[in-house]
This record gives sequence, C-alpha cells and structure tokens, in this order.
Amino acid sequence: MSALLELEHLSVTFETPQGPVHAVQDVSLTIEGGSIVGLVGESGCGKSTLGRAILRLLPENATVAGSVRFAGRDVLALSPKEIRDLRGRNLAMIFQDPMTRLNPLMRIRDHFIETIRAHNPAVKSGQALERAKKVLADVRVPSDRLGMYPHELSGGMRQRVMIALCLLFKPALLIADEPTTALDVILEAQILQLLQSIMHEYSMSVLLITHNLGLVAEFSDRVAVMYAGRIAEEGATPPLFREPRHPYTQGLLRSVIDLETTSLYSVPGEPPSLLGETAGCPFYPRCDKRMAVCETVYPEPRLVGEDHRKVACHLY
Amino acid sequence: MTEPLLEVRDLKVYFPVFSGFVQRLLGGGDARVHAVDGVTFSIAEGEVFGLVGESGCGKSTIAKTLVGLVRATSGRLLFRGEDVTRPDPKTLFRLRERIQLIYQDAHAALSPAMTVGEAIADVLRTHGLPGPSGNRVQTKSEDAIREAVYRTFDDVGLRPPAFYYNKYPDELSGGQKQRVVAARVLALRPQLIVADEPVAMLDMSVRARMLEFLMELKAKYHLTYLFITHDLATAKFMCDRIGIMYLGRIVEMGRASTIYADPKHPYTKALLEAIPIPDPERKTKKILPRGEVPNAVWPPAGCRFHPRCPAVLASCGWEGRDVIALLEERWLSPELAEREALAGPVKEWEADGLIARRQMGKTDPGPVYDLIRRILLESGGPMAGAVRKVSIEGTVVVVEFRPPDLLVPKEAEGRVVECLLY
Amino acid sequence: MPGSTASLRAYVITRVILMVPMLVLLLTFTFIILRVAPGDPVSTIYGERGNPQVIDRIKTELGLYDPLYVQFFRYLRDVFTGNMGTSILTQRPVIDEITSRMPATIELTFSSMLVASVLGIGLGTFAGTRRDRLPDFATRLYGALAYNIPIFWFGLILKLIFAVWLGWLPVSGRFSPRLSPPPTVTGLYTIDSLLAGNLPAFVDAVAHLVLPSLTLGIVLSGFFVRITRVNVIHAMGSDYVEAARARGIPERSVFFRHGLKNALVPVITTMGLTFALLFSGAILTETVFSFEGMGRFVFLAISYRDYPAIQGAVVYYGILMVVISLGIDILNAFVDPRIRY
Amino acid sequence: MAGWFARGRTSLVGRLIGTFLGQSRTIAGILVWIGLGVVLTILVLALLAPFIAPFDPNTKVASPELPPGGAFLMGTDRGGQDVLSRIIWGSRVPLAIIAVSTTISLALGLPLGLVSGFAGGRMDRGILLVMDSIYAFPGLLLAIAIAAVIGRGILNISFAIAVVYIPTYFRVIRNHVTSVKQEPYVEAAVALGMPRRRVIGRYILPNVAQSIPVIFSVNAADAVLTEAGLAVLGLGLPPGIPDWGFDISLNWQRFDVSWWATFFPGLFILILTTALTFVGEGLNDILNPLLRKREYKAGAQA
Repeated sequence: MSALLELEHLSVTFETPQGPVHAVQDVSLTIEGGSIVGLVGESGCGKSTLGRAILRLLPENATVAGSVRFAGRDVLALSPKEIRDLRGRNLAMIFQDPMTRLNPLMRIRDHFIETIRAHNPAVKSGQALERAKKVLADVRVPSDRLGMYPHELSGGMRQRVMIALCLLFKPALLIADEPTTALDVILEAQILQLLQSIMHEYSMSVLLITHNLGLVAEFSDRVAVMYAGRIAEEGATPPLFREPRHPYTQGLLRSVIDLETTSLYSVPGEPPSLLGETAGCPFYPRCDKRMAVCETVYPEPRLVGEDHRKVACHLY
Repeated sequence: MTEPLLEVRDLKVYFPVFSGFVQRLLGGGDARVHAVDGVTFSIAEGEVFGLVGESGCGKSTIAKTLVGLVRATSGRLLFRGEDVTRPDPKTLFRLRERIQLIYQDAHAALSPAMTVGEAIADVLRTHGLPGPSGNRVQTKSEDAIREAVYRTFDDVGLRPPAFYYNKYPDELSGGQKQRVVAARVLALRPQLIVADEPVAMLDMSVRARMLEFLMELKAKYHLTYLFITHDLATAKFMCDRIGIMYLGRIVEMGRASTIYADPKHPYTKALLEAIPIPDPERKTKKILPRGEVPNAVWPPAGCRFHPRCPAVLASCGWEGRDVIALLEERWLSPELAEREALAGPVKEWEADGLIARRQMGKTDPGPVYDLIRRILLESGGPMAGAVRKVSIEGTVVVVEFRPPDLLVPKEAEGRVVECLLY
Repeated sequence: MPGSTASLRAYVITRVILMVPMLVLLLTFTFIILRVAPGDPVSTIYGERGNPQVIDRIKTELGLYDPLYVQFFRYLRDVFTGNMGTSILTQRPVIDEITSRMPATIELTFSSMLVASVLGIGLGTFAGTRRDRLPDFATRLYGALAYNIPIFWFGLILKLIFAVWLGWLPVSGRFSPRLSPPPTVTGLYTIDSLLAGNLPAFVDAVAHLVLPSLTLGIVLSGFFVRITRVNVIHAMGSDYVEAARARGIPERSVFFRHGLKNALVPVITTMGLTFALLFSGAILTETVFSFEGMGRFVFLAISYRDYPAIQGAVVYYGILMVVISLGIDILNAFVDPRIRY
Repeated sequence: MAGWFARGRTSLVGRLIGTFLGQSRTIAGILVWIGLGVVLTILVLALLAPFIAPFDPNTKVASPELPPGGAFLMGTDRGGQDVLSRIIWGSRVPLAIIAVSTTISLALGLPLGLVSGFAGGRMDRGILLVMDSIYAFPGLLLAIAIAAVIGRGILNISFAIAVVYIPTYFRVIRNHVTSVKQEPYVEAAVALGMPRRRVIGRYILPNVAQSIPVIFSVNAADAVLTEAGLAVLGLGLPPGIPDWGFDISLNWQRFDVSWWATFFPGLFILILTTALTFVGEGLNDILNPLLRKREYKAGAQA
C-alpha cells in the first residue's frame, strides 16, 4: 500500500486582530490508501483547520507552511485550476452541519448537475441526473428528493446528500469533518455505517475528524490525537486505545464517560490559547508527569515501541 | 411512601406551528408540534431522575414547563403536592425560588453586559436574602447583598469572591462561568434543580469535573435533580432512575440499573446499541433502526416508534403513510424500482390517517391494485398483517389498515414500559 | 408535505389579503393627519383672511361638521371610487391630474432604478469581493457620499455642467417643444415613441431622461452599494459557499450561483424600501429639472396649499407603495423557496 | 484608557465607549474619529457663530452675487448677504433639528421596539404593521404632509422628521430584541423570577444598546437631508433664520449665474451628513461585529 496523503511539517497561522493564532503547528501525518484515519481532539485543537488546509479551503488571513502531498502531487503548489480539479474529483470533504451546507436557493438536483458539470462540462443534465440517482441510491436517498429544496429535507437526508455529492467521482480520499456531530446518536451510527460500507464499495480512504473517541475507536484503522495544534500521538487504533503513551491521550481516554464508567476523571486545567508563540510542550501545565525539560523544549514526535507509534513526549 | 417532591401527570405541551395566515384560514391550521404528549413521572426528594432522549423528543420542553417558561397544554404538575400547573404570578414567583434551571451553555446563560457579581446580586434584590429558616428577607442594603454574593461565590469555589465580583463573563474561563451559573441558582436555595444537558457543550477532558461539582452541590444542599441528557452513559452514571423519551412520550422508565442491565423497549435497546464504545477491540456490527425521528407535528399513529422498530407487530399502528415509506424504501433498489414503476411515483400517493390512496384518473386502476397487493404481500411482516383491505373505489386504489391496539404504559420486570410486546 | 407551487400560491394569496389591512391603515393614517390634526383644510386654504361665514358654508358643504366616522367612510368611498376632489390650482379633478402625470414619474423611477441597480449592485459586488482592500474603501466612500449628497443640489450641479456649460443634454422638461410628442398609448414617451416608430422622438425623450435619472439613480446607488456589499460578504462567507468550493465548483459559478444569488435575496427585500426613498427623491429631482411628474405636482400643490391635491398625492403614493411592496414580496418568494412557508 | 472604560464599572455607556476605544486604531475606528471631528467642528462653528461669522447673516453687506474672493470668501447671494456668514449661522439649524428630532424618534421608537420585540405575538404584529406602513411611505412626502399641517418652526419640522424616523429605531431595536430574547441569559432571567420590566431594562436593553449609536448617526444624516428637502420645497423654517436648505431654495434659480450661493450650502450639508455616516458605519463595524464573525470563527476553530 502506498501513501495517499502525506502531510509534512504542516503549519497554519491565522492573522487576527489579537495577533497570530497558531492553529496547526508542524504536523506530519500519512494516510495510506483504503484506510480510515481518525483525527481526534477537543474543540479548538486545530483539527478542522488541518482538514481545510489539505483542500486549501482556509480563509485569506491564514498562512500555510510545510507540504501536503496527495497521490504524489504537491497540493500547495497547484494552480487554482488544478486544485479545483482535485477538489470534489479526487479529494472530497463533508462537514459538520449539513443544515447550512447546501445552497438554500437551489434544488438538490441542481447541486448534482452543477458538481458533475464543474468537472465534466460535456455531460448533459439528463445523464447527470441518472448518475445522481445512482449515487443517491447508494446512500439510500429516494430519488424524488432531487426535486426538493434543502429546507424540505431532514438533517440525516441532507448529510446523505452531501455524501452523495462527494461520491460522484469516486474520490480517493474523503475528509469528513465532524460529519455526525449535529446528528442524534442513532443517525450518527447510521451515517458512519453508511460511510464504512461505501468506503469499501468505492475503495476510498477517509480522514475522520471528530472529538468523539468512541467513533474513532469503532471506525478508524489509525488514529492521530491532536492537542493545541500539534499531534500528540499517532498510531494504529487498537494498540493506541489499549496502551496510550502520551499523558494527554491517557488523560483523555480516562476521562471518557461510557456505560462502564464507575468513577470520574478529568484532566486538570484547561486547554491553552493558541494565540502567540509558545515554547515547550503545550500539555505541560496540565500534565501529571511533567519534567523540567517539558517547559522549555518541545518534544519532537518519535517512533516508540513496535507498533509504529509516534509520540511527542519527553518520556519516551 | 412519602409524598414525591415533584409529580408530573399526563403532561401535554403543544406548540402552534406558524403557518401562513391564509393557510390557517384554508384549513390545516390546527397543525401543532406535539412536543410533550402525555408524560407522567415523579421525582422523590433527594433523587436524581434522568430524562434521556434524542433532540426534539420533548425533554427540554418539560424542563421549561416546570419553571413556567412554557405553559402546559393539559395535565398536572404538583410540587410538594401543590398544583402548579397554571400558577398565578405570585405562585410562579415562589415556585421559581424552589425549582431552578442549569443550562447547557454557561456562557450564553450570562448576560455579557453584566458583571457576574451583579448577576447574582440582581437575583437577591428580586427575591431577598435566604433567611435562616428557609424564609426570605428583603433588604435594601447593598452591603448585605454584596456580602451574600461573596458567600455564594465562596460556596461554589470562586475565591477570593471580591476578585470575581466585577468580572464580566467573557473575562472568565468556561469552568468559572459554570460556577457562576451554579452560584446564581444556589443563591435562591432551590429544592429541585433541572439540569438541561449540563455537560453537552464541554470537552471530554473536563466533563467529569462538572458532574463531580453537581454531585458535591447535591450533597451539600440536599438537592434533588432532574437531569436531562441525550447521553446514556452520563445518565447511567448520574441518575437513580431514568425515563427514556421518544417523540414526546416516555417509552421506558425505571431504576437506571434495571434498565441498563436489561432494556425492554426496542427504542431503548436501539439507543444503547448505537452508542459508540471507545474500545476498538469490541467492534460489532450494529443493527440500527431505520430512518429518522418523524416530524412531531404529525406523530405516527399507535406506538410512535413503530415505523422504525425492529420488533414491530401488526398491531403497533400501521397507517397510510407507512405505505408511502415502504414504496420509497423498496425503490431504492433499482431493479425493484423498475419492476414496480407502475405503482409510482411516490408523490401520486396520498396518506390520510389509516388510509393510503392513489387517484388513477383515466388509467385503469386494476394493475396498480394488483401490484400494490403484491408489494404488500412480498414485503411481508407485520405491516402486511395490519392491512384491513386493498380495494378499488371508482378510480381510486385504496389501502386501508386496521386501527392499532391500545397502547398503555405497563409494569414489566421492575420498570414501566410502553410497548405492546409486554 | 405541500408542494412548492401550492405553497407559493398560498403565499401570494396571503400577501394579497394582507394588503387590505395595510391599505386601510394607511388611509386611516392619512385621514387622521389631514382631517383630524389641528387646522382644517378650509381654514388652511383661506387662512385668517377668510370670511368666517363663507368658511362655515364651505365646511358644511364639504361635510366637515358630520361625525368623524361618517367623514371617514365617505373618505374611504371617495378614495376607492377615485373621487379625490378638484385641484384648487388647476381646477381639474385630482385623479385626472394624477393619471396624466403618473407616466412621467414611472419613467423617471424605473430609469433611476436601473441606474441605481447597475451602479449599486455592480460596485457593491466589486467592493464585497475585495474586502478591506483599496477598491473596497474607495467604493464605500463612494457609497457614503452618494447616499448623503443632497439630491436637489446634486441635480443642479449635473445640470449646470452637462446642460448649461457643456450643452450636451437638455436643461429641463420631458420633451422638446419643437418636436411633436408621440401619440399617447402608455403615456411613457420612450415607449410610445418606439411604438410609433418615431426614432427622433425616442432619442429626445431619452435625452431628457438622462440627467434626472442619473441624479436620482446615483443618489440611490449609495444605498445599494452598501447593502449589496454587506450581503455579498455575508454570502461568500457562508457554509454552502465553502462546501461548493470543496466540491471543486469553479470560482465563477461559486460567486454567481452561490454567492451573488443568495446575496441578492436580501437586496430585493430592501428594494421595496428603496422605492420609498426613490419617490422622496423624485419630488426633488422633478422640481430641479421641471420634469412634469407626480413629484412636481406635489411641489406645486404644496406651494399653493392645494389641499385636495396634496391629499390625493399622499393617497396615491401610499397605494403605490403598498402595491410595490406586495410585488417585491412576491418576487422574493419566487426567488427564495423558504419564504413560501 | 480603553481598558479603563471597558472595565468601566458596570456602566453601559462606559462599556460601549470602551469597546470603541479598544478598536479606535482600526480603520473603522479612524472613520469614527474623522466623522466625530467634523461634526464637532461644525458644532463649534454653530456655538461660536456670533464671534466667528465675519458679517451679520441677515443684512445686505455688499452688492448681490459677488463671486468668492476678497472679504467674501464664499461670495454673496442674491440679497447681497455674505454666504460664509450665513453658512456659519446656518449650521445651527441642522444641529438643532438633529438634536430634537432624533431625541423624539428615540424616545418613541426605542420603547416601542423593546416592548414589541419582547412581547411578541399579536401586539408585536399590530405595532409592526403600523410601523411598516409608515416606513414604507416616502419619508419626504410624509414629512411634507405633516409639516404642511402643523406649520413651520424648528420644533414642528423636527417633529415632522421625527415621525418619519420612528420606524427606523423601532425596526432595528425590535429585530435586535427578538434575537436577544432567544438568548439563554434572557430566558434564565425570566426563570429566575425577574419581573418583566427588569428583564427588559437590565437584561435586554444593555445588550441591544449597541444598536442605538449606529442608528442615531444614520438617522441624524437622514434628518439633515430631509430638513434640507423640506426647506428647498418651501416648507422649512420661516425666512430670517439662516439655514443651508433655505439658502439653496433662495438661490437655486440663479445657479448658472451665482453658483456659489447654492454650491456652498449644499457642500456643507454633504460634509455634515457624510461625517455622520462615517460615525455610523465605523460604529457599526465596531459594535456589531456580525460581518467579522467569519474571521473570528476561523480564529476560534484554531
């Protein structure tokens, strides 16, 4: 298996009236073909920014450094035309709130026609609709929804439509940014099951961005844990959950409340602000295993153990 | 048994749907959201009672009804035996000293234009200071009020209180704001606290802290909680008893330990099944209910869960629109869609209560009649069993269901469950 | 779920029905201002010089001593039967005056609206897509200046430069006296001359329209620039625009189909209110350019305290506004499917 | 200083000023400063008119229609009066109109908006219908109608203008209230048993107050323009009071001969209204950062 997506030393900084915000710092991550990678972190840790950086969807006040290689191509060096070609065709993205992601003035049908024509102008509307119907059937949306406006659809239907829009060209990678956070637990499970089955059918990889550790455990092959704009720990899902190495991952897993929880645990303190420069390990103030070196020197991620685990911590 | 602190009997809360002026004139104007549709439960003093359900199931509406933010359409609310269903302003004012609300978003619950000290002082100015024997002492003395605010801050761990008094909400951290909101509620010395999704907005790593804090307060002030959440895991940890809600009704209610150990209602089972478990070694293929929660304006007949229920019976409430849903469902498969194209399109079908019909106009209704009979038969199962008859009336093909069996909450193995299976 | 066409129809019916209370309210309002407020029309017309007995007789004739509700219903009846009295100034029925002058104002209003929308929406879009850069600031400055320029004064300046000094365009009026106007069909000289195939007349009519509509249109464009800019920024920052980009939709389509189209929905809504501004402006513009329309009529009526004429004009404007706002609302419902519910 | 105001001891005004000072160096802030500077300069002119104006504004001081230059910086008008002196004295009228008319509009529009927005339901729809009817009506025509009935004078004109702009305050405040009303902190105040009046006064008003300065400046500009329009149409103040609008109406027929007598009064109207708009636009950017939400959102996601 070859690397489909390679991020190397990727950093994203936003210029804001309060000063620079280092949303993503020095992130390196690889996604192999045909896998689901979970990118997990708490709100404001930079995970959504990372997802957008891959598609170059960041607002104008963002600067990106490092490199993004997708199927061997340097994404950051592509011309606007080339990146546009890539989006939706090879690299697709779905978002958190399906309610606001479809143009309220356009029928569902027109979203499909527009997307197909954007990449293949020669296609007639009739053909485009046939294609749309096929994809919609794959995501289990009745084809009469094509004639409706977004506001006439339920939240689950809208997210299915969003997914269908992504599937039109059988992309190699789907970035799913909190795709189920706005949905209820049963719908959430439905949508993720759907994603999982489609993934195999369309031989597609998924980058699943979420704050929900349960989802990651259930659906991902590999997982990257993000904290304060950096990746704290990354590895294959089962060993990482069985034996977390980074103190943050340990704390996070301990603080999960599930049906087996008998005692509560929370990580002390609060996540740091990403405003301005920081030195040392960002988790330092909250860490129960901190050492003197942690305050001043950032621990470069290194491979630890036999399961190809990358951990950014001075303990290892 | 002692008298419960709070009793809710057959509570119904309907909201009008804002349809256009003319639509209301032309009929169809009695459209109402059946937010809460006949809910009965009680909470004993010192208990934590959980209402669990997905968004839109009516749990937050119950919370708002309890503190008089929303009027009950019918039913009864009793607080310590006193009827507070439609309180006059004075009763409501007193009621709000005894029942208080904690919101899911502490930041949004504080006015950004008011210092947090003022936020609490304002409450004390309105209600007076809590006296030694549960009474209220009205005071004009700003010093006394400030003293009382300081004490409350101290109680919730905002120390030194004088430091926090003049802070605006946006100058405090999330955790501190939660403490302020708690302090504001506690300043009234309430007996029942309704906590509406108190941890839903919080990050996983700090969620437990809020829950611990709530438990501490409970012990310290002898509080009773109505704990509202969509998260079954949190509810399991926090609650003594729970009620599972679906579309405005409690479908299963009992001791938390009993229900989690052995859920009875298919919906409860589905919810428990759907929760993602943070243990990659226990990946199992889940069997999930179909579809989504239907619109609460027209809740399904019979058991509201019947269109999605994996254990559904013929008597659960099949009705006209389920035929349309069945057709849609079948036609997701292209070959079925082609084979059964004659019966479609779906929008030609019209549902009216227990009846589904299709106006055929000049076309011969015969083939459609045959086809729909075959489809119903082929789909088999409980739905087919509920069909009273398929007929042709003039140019109309009609599918008619028999009325559902009466659905009443029943005692079953230590809990109340509303399901025909039991 | 009701179909979109059915709901659109229901919406239109709703709006038409709602027009009735609006109209009644408006007429009541006019009635109160003009009849109940201190001073009555007759005394206002005849002033202190008037003979008390004459005034008394006229008042009786006009029914001013009847109970208010009788007056009110008579007034409503008069309005709906088009009987708005006789102009003191011209001695012609007010309704005739209004119908003969209306086409001029319609011509001016629509051509100004055209200038304003082209300029305003064009510049607003330009500024909105170049947010916080120099073109944005220049456009915003233009917007502020255009919106705040005293229209009367601006018309004078344009007239002085282009008509008096440069002599490119006619100074005033609707049509040159040396040409004979086209036969009246619609009353709009531009349309009528085209219908008659009279090209010189058309050119002349347009030439007379240029300065007044530029004056009014530019002033109004200030308003358009502002709302267009804000809404373009808003729409281009929306979630569905980001989602469209993520699907690889070309930036041109993203802008026109997702950004601009959605931005124009609120712009259309505000257009209804813009007409109010437009009519205010038309009064002054017509005065500057001696453009014989409704505005000019109002000005003259005021100058001569021509009471029935003022009342007629107010009622006429009111009805027009209600109808326009109805039209805009319905237009909006056509564009935006969410409004129909 | 910004910090001091922002911490500004629970005072609403202090908080608004603090927010503004906190961003006084942004482009929006600079706009406000420019606008305020111009308005203040005109205010000083108005107050010190007797000392600054070179001539008596109502006397013939030279031959009519002298072009600008020499002792008469802006020339003389048809009546041989000094245009500059008339402009300086004339600045009093628009300022007075602004003061009176916006006060009246605010005094009526604000409470109506608060009550209507908070109460909702039938009462809201009723008030809304009335206000919308006024709003949709051509403002100048309405002012003309009112002014024609109640006659001339600063108070009368101000009242006529005020009526026209009540709906503006009403609309903005009401819409803001209906959105603030949804906020949990308002619901919380109700659930805490706060009396209705207290909820409106202490929880809603302070949070909609940021709209007021913005509408104020926009309305002030509109009021000046409306007054000028009325004056041009001969419905302004009685002759004898120097007024920019009145001066235009006096001289415009001779615009091609003595353009200065019309041009300068109009220019000053434009300067004053534009300055007011700068204040309004700047404050709007600072106090209602709706448009910047996107940036902050991106920052917050960071």
